[in-house]
Amino acid sequence: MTPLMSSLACVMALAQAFFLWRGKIRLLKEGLLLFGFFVISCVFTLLVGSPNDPQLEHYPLQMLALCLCFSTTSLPRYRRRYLVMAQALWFWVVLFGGISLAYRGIEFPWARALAILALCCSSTLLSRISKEMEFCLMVFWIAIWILF
Amino acid sequence: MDRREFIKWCSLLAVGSMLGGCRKLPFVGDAAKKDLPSFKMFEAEVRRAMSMPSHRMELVRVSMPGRLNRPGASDENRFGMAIDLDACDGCGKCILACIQENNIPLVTEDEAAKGRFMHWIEMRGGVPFMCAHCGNAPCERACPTGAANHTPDGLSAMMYKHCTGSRYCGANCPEHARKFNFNDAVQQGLSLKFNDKVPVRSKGVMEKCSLCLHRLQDDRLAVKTAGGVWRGRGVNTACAEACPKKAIVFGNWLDPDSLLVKVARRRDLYAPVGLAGLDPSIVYMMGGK
Amino acid sequence: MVRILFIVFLCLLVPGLASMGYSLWQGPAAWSVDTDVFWGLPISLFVFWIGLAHAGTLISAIFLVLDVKMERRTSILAELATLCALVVAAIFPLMHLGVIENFYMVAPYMDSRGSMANVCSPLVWDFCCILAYGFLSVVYLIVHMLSEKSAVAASIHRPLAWLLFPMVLWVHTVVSLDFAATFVPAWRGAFFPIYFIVGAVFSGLAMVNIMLCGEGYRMRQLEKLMLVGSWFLGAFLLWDWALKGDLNVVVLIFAVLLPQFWFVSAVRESTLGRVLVASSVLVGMLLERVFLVFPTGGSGIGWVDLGLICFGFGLFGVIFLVARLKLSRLIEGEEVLMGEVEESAPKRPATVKFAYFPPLTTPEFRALRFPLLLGILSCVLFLVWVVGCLEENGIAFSDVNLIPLTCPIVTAVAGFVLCLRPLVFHIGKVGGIVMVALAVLLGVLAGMVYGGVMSVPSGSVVSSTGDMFDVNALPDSTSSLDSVAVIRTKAVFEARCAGCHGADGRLNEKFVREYYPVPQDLDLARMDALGEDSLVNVVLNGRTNMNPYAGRISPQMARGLVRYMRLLAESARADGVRAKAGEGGGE
Amino acid sequence: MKWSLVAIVALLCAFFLADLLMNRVAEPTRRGDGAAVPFVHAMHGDSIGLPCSACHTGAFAAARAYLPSKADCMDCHRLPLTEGAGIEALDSALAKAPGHPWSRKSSLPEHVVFHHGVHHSAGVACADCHGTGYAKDVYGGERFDMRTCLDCHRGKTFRDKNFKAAVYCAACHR
Repeated sequence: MTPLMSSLACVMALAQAFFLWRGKIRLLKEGLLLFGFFVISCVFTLLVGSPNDPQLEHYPLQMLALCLCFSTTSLPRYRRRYLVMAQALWFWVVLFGGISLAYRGIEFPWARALAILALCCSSTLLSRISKEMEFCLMVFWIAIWILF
Repeated sequence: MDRREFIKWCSLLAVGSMLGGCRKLPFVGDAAKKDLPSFKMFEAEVRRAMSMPSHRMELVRVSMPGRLNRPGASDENRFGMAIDLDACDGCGKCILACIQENNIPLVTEDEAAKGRFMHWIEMRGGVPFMCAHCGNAPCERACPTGAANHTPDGLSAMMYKHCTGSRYCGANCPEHARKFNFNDAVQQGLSLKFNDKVPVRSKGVMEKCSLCLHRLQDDRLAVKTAGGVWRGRGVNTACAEACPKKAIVFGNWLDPDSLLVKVARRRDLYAPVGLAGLDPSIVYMMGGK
Repeated sequence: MVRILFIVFLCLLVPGLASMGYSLWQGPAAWSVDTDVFWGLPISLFVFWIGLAHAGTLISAIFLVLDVKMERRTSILAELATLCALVVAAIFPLMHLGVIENFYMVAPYMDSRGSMANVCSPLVWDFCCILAYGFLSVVYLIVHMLSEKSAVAASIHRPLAWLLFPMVLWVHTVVSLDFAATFVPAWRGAFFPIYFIVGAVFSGLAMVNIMLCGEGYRMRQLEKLMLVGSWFLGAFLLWDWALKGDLNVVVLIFAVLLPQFWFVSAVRESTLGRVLVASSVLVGMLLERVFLVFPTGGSGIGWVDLGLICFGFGLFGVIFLVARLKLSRLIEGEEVLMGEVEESAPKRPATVKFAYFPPLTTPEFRALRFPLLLGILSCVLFLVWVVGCLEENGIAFSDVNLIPLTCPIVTAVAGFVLCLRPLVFHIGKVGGIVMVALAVLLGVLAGMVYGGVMSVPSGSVVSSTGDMFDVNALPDSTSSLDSVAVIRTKAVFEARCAGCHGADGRLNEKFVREYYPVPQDLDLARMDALGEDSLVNVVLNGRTNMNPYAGRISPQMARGLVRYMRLLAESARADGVRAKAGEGGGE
Repeated sequence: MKWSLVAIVALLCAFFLADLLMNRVAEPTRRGDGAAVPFVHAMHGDSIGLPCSACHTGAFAAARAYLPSKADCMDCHRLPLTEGAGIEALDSALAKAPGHPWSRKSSLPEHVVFHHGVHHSAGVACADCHGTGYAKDVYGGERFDMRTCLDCHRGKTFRDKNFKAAVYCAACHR
C-alpha cells in the first residue's frame, strides 16, 4: 500500500465518518451505514492492493475503526467513553491482526500499536472535549495512520 | 410410565453410556490383547502405503543449513540429512528400516483405507518424505504443552509423556509430516517391539521422525563419558543405513568433516515449498556435482 | 410446555451421551477426521458454543455499562444461558484431546519438575481465557442475582461488568487466533479476530431471541441488532471469499439471507416466524464453524458427529431448564413468570439521566482502581517469571505471544480482589462452607498439578549381562592417556582389573596385601617379553590365581586392556625416572 | 473473616497434601535379605580398596551399573579369604548360587535415558544420588524423581561441586 493510497483511505474514513450519528440515532440506520462503509472499504482495499498481501487482510477493519474514531467527535453525549472505545477497537484490530500475522513471519507493528494504545490511554484523561481538542485528536489519528 | 420413572430410566442409561465410555477400563486389559503381528504384515503395509496415490512435492532451492537461529543452540552440532534424488529410486526400504528401528505400529484396516499410516517416512510421488526438523518449526510454536520442542543440536523432538494429543501441531505442519496415534497399537495387536531402545507410543499422542534420537543420545552419552567432544560422528540413522543406493546421507551440518557436508557442498539443495522458509534440517539434493 | 421441552432435550441428550461415551472410548478416530484435518467436529462445536456463551455477557454486562436499559429478567436469563453454554463449550476441547488425563499440562503453571506449558501457543491462551471467563461469569451471575437484596453485591455489579466487557471480547478473539495463527491456508486471515467476535455476538443474539420467544416476550432492539450482525457476517464472508476464493453459499443463505425475512411483517410479528429466523441463524453459524474446521471437507459427517451435535444442544437445554426452574424466584423478582408481554420496551437512552463525571472520577473507576492495579501487578510479575523460565530453559519465544495472556490474568485477579471485601466481611455460614470447600478443591488440584504423576517404571530386568562399551578403536603404544580410546579402556580396567592390579597398574595394596597372593608385577620389560597375544590369552582364559574373563570381556577389549596396562607401565617408568631425577636434583 | 482464614489454611494444607501424595517415591524401601547369597556392602567397599565398579561393573562407564554375576564374585572368592565365622556358609551359598545371583526390576521408566558413566565422568559420586543407605544394605529409599534430577542439572543441589548439565527435554527423554 503506497503512502498516497493510505492517505486516500484516511480521507475516505473521514468522509464516511461525516454520515454517522446524524439526526436521530437509530440502530438499523447506523448499522446499515457502517455495513456500507465496511463493504466500500473492502472494495477499496481490493482495488488498490493485491489480495495476496497479508498486510491487507485487516485493512478494511482498520479503516472502519478509524472511521468510528473520527465519527465519535460528533456524538452528542458520552464522547470520552466512545472515543476511547473506538480507539480501543482500532488497537484491537491492529494488535490481534499483528499477532496472527507475526505467526506467519510478518513483523509486529509495535510503533503503530503502541501509539494507538498511548493515545487511547491518554484520551481517558480528557475532560470536556472542545473543538480544538477534537481537531487535535483527529490530527493525531491521521498522523498515526499515515506515519506509523 | 410416569415422569419420575422415565427420568430414572434415562439417567440410568446415561450413566451406563458414560461408564461404557471410560477409557482404559481395568477389566479390558490383557484379555483383549491380540496375537502379535508378523513381519510380513509390516512389509505388506509398506507396499500398500506406497501404492496409494500421492502428489509429487513441489521443491524449491534452499541454501545449506547452518547454525540454528535460536537461543541456546549448539555451535558444534546440527544434525540433519540430505536425500539424493538422483540416486533414489523410491524402493521404500527406508520405510521398513524406520519401522523396525522405531517400533512403528501397523494401522487398522479402516485407517489404512483412509491413508492414515503411521510410517514416519512416506513416499510422496516417489520421493521419501519425513519431518524436516525445521529450525523455526511452527509445530513447536503451536504445541500447548511444550511436548514438541527443539534440542540445541537441531532435532525437533517429541516428549510423548507430555503430549495431550491436541493435534494442533499436526494442523500447523505445512507438509503434514506428523502422525497421530488413533489406536492403542499394543492392545490391538498392531505393534511389534523390534527395538528395545525405543518406547512404543501410547494411544492419543502425535509422533513423527525423531532422526533416530535414541542413537544420538546413546552416542552422546558414551562419548561424553570418555570425555570427548561430541560431533555425532559414529551415528547413522536407520533409513540412511538401509538405503541400497546410499541416497540418504546423515550427518552434522556444522562439522566440515561430516560426510553430509562433504556430499552436500557440491550439490544443489532443495526443500518442499512449504518448509523452505522454515530452515529445514533435512533437504534434498539434485544435480550439481 | 416446560415439561415437553425438557423431554425433547433429554431425548437429544441421551443418544448424545452414547456418542460422547463412544468418542471418549474410541478417541479422536471416532469422529470424522482425515489426513489433512486433525481437529474435526468437537472443535467446530467448541467455537459454536463459546460463541453462544457471549450473548449473556454482551446483553447484560456490556449493555449495563453502556447505559442501555434492559429488563432484569432478560439479562439474568442471558447470563444463565452464557454459563450453560460455557459448560457445554468447555467439554468439547477437553474431550477432543488424545490423552485427556494430560489436559492440565496446558495450564501455564510450573510443576515441581520445572516443566511448563508453552505460553506462546494459542491453545494455552484459550485455556486461560476460558478459565478466567468462566470464573468471572459465575461471579457476575451470583452478584447480579444478589444485587436486588444486598447493597454490597449491588455496589460491585457495575465494576464487574466493566471488567467483563473486554474479557468477553478477548475470549473470542483468542479463539480466533487458534485458527488465524496457523499455516492452514483456509485459516489465514488477520481479520479473524473481529470476524469471530461478530459471529459470536450474532449467534449469541439469535440464541437469546429464541429464549425470549420461549419466555413469551420479545425485544425489538435485540432483533434489530441481530439483523445488523447478519449484514456484517455477510460482509466478512464476502471478504473471506475475496481473499481466498471460496464462498460458502449454504452459510450465506442460512446466516445472512434467510434472516432478512424478518423485514416481512408477518414473519416478524409471529412468534414462530421469529423462532425460525433465529434458528436459521444458529444453523448457519453452526455450519460456518463446521466448514471452517473442515477446510477440505473431511470424510463426511458420521453418526458420532451427529450425536455430538445432539449432545451439545441436549446438555445445554437440560442444564438451562433445570437452572431456570430452580432459580426462578431469583430471576423473576416481582415480575410475572412467562407472561405474554408483547413488548418490554427498553427505555431509550434519552430517558437515562445523563451525568457527567470528570476523568477518572466515576464510581466504577474508584471501585476498580485498586483491584486493577493488583491485577496488572500480578500480570507483570507473572510475565517476568514466565520469561525467566523460558530463558532459563532456552526456549525460543516472541514477546508478542505473551500479550494474549495478559487480559485473563488481569481480569481474573481484579475480579477476585473486587469480590474479596464482600467475601471476607459479608459471608454467611453456608457461603463460608462453600468457600472452604472450593479452597480445598483448588488446593488439591493445584497440588496435584504441581506434584505431577510419577511415570510407570519400565520394569526391565537389570542383571549382570551387558557390555560396557563397543570397542571400535583400541589404544596403541602411541595413544596419549587422555585419548577417547584410552579413557574407554581405562573405565573397563578400573571395573575389572583394578581390584587386584590397582588403578595405577601396580597393586591395590589394601586388598592384595591382606587377602590375596600378590599378582605378577607387570613392568615394561616383563610385558614386552611375554608379548601382547599371550597376555590377552591370560586375560581371557585365566592363570593360577587369575580368573578367566572370557564371556565377560570381548577378546577385542582384552587386547585393549593389555595395551592399556602397557601404557600404565610406561608412564610408571617415566614417573620412576622423573622421581630419580628429582632425588638426584635434590642432593 | 473467620471463614476466609479457614479457607486459606485449607487451601495450603490441601496443596501440600496433594503434592506429597502425587509425588511419593515409586518403590518402598526394602532390605537385601532375601537374596540367595548373603552380601554385606560394608565388607566390600572402601575398607578393602574396592571401587563400586568392581562389582557394579558398569557404574563408571556404562548406562547401567549392573549387578555382579557369580563369575564376578568368584574372581576373588575362589580362594578362602578369611577365617570369619560366616565364611563357610557363604562359600556353600556361593557354590549353590545360579550364574546371575542378583537381578532387579529397573525403576527407570522406558522413556528416560540415564547413563551412570557420564555422571561419574562429570564427577558425581555414587553417594550423591544413592545416599549412604547401601552401606547398611538398605536399598531403594532414595528419591529418584525428575525433580531431584533437574534440581541438580540446573546446578541447585550441589552448589560447591558446580554441577550443571543439559536441561532440554531430549537430553534425557525419548
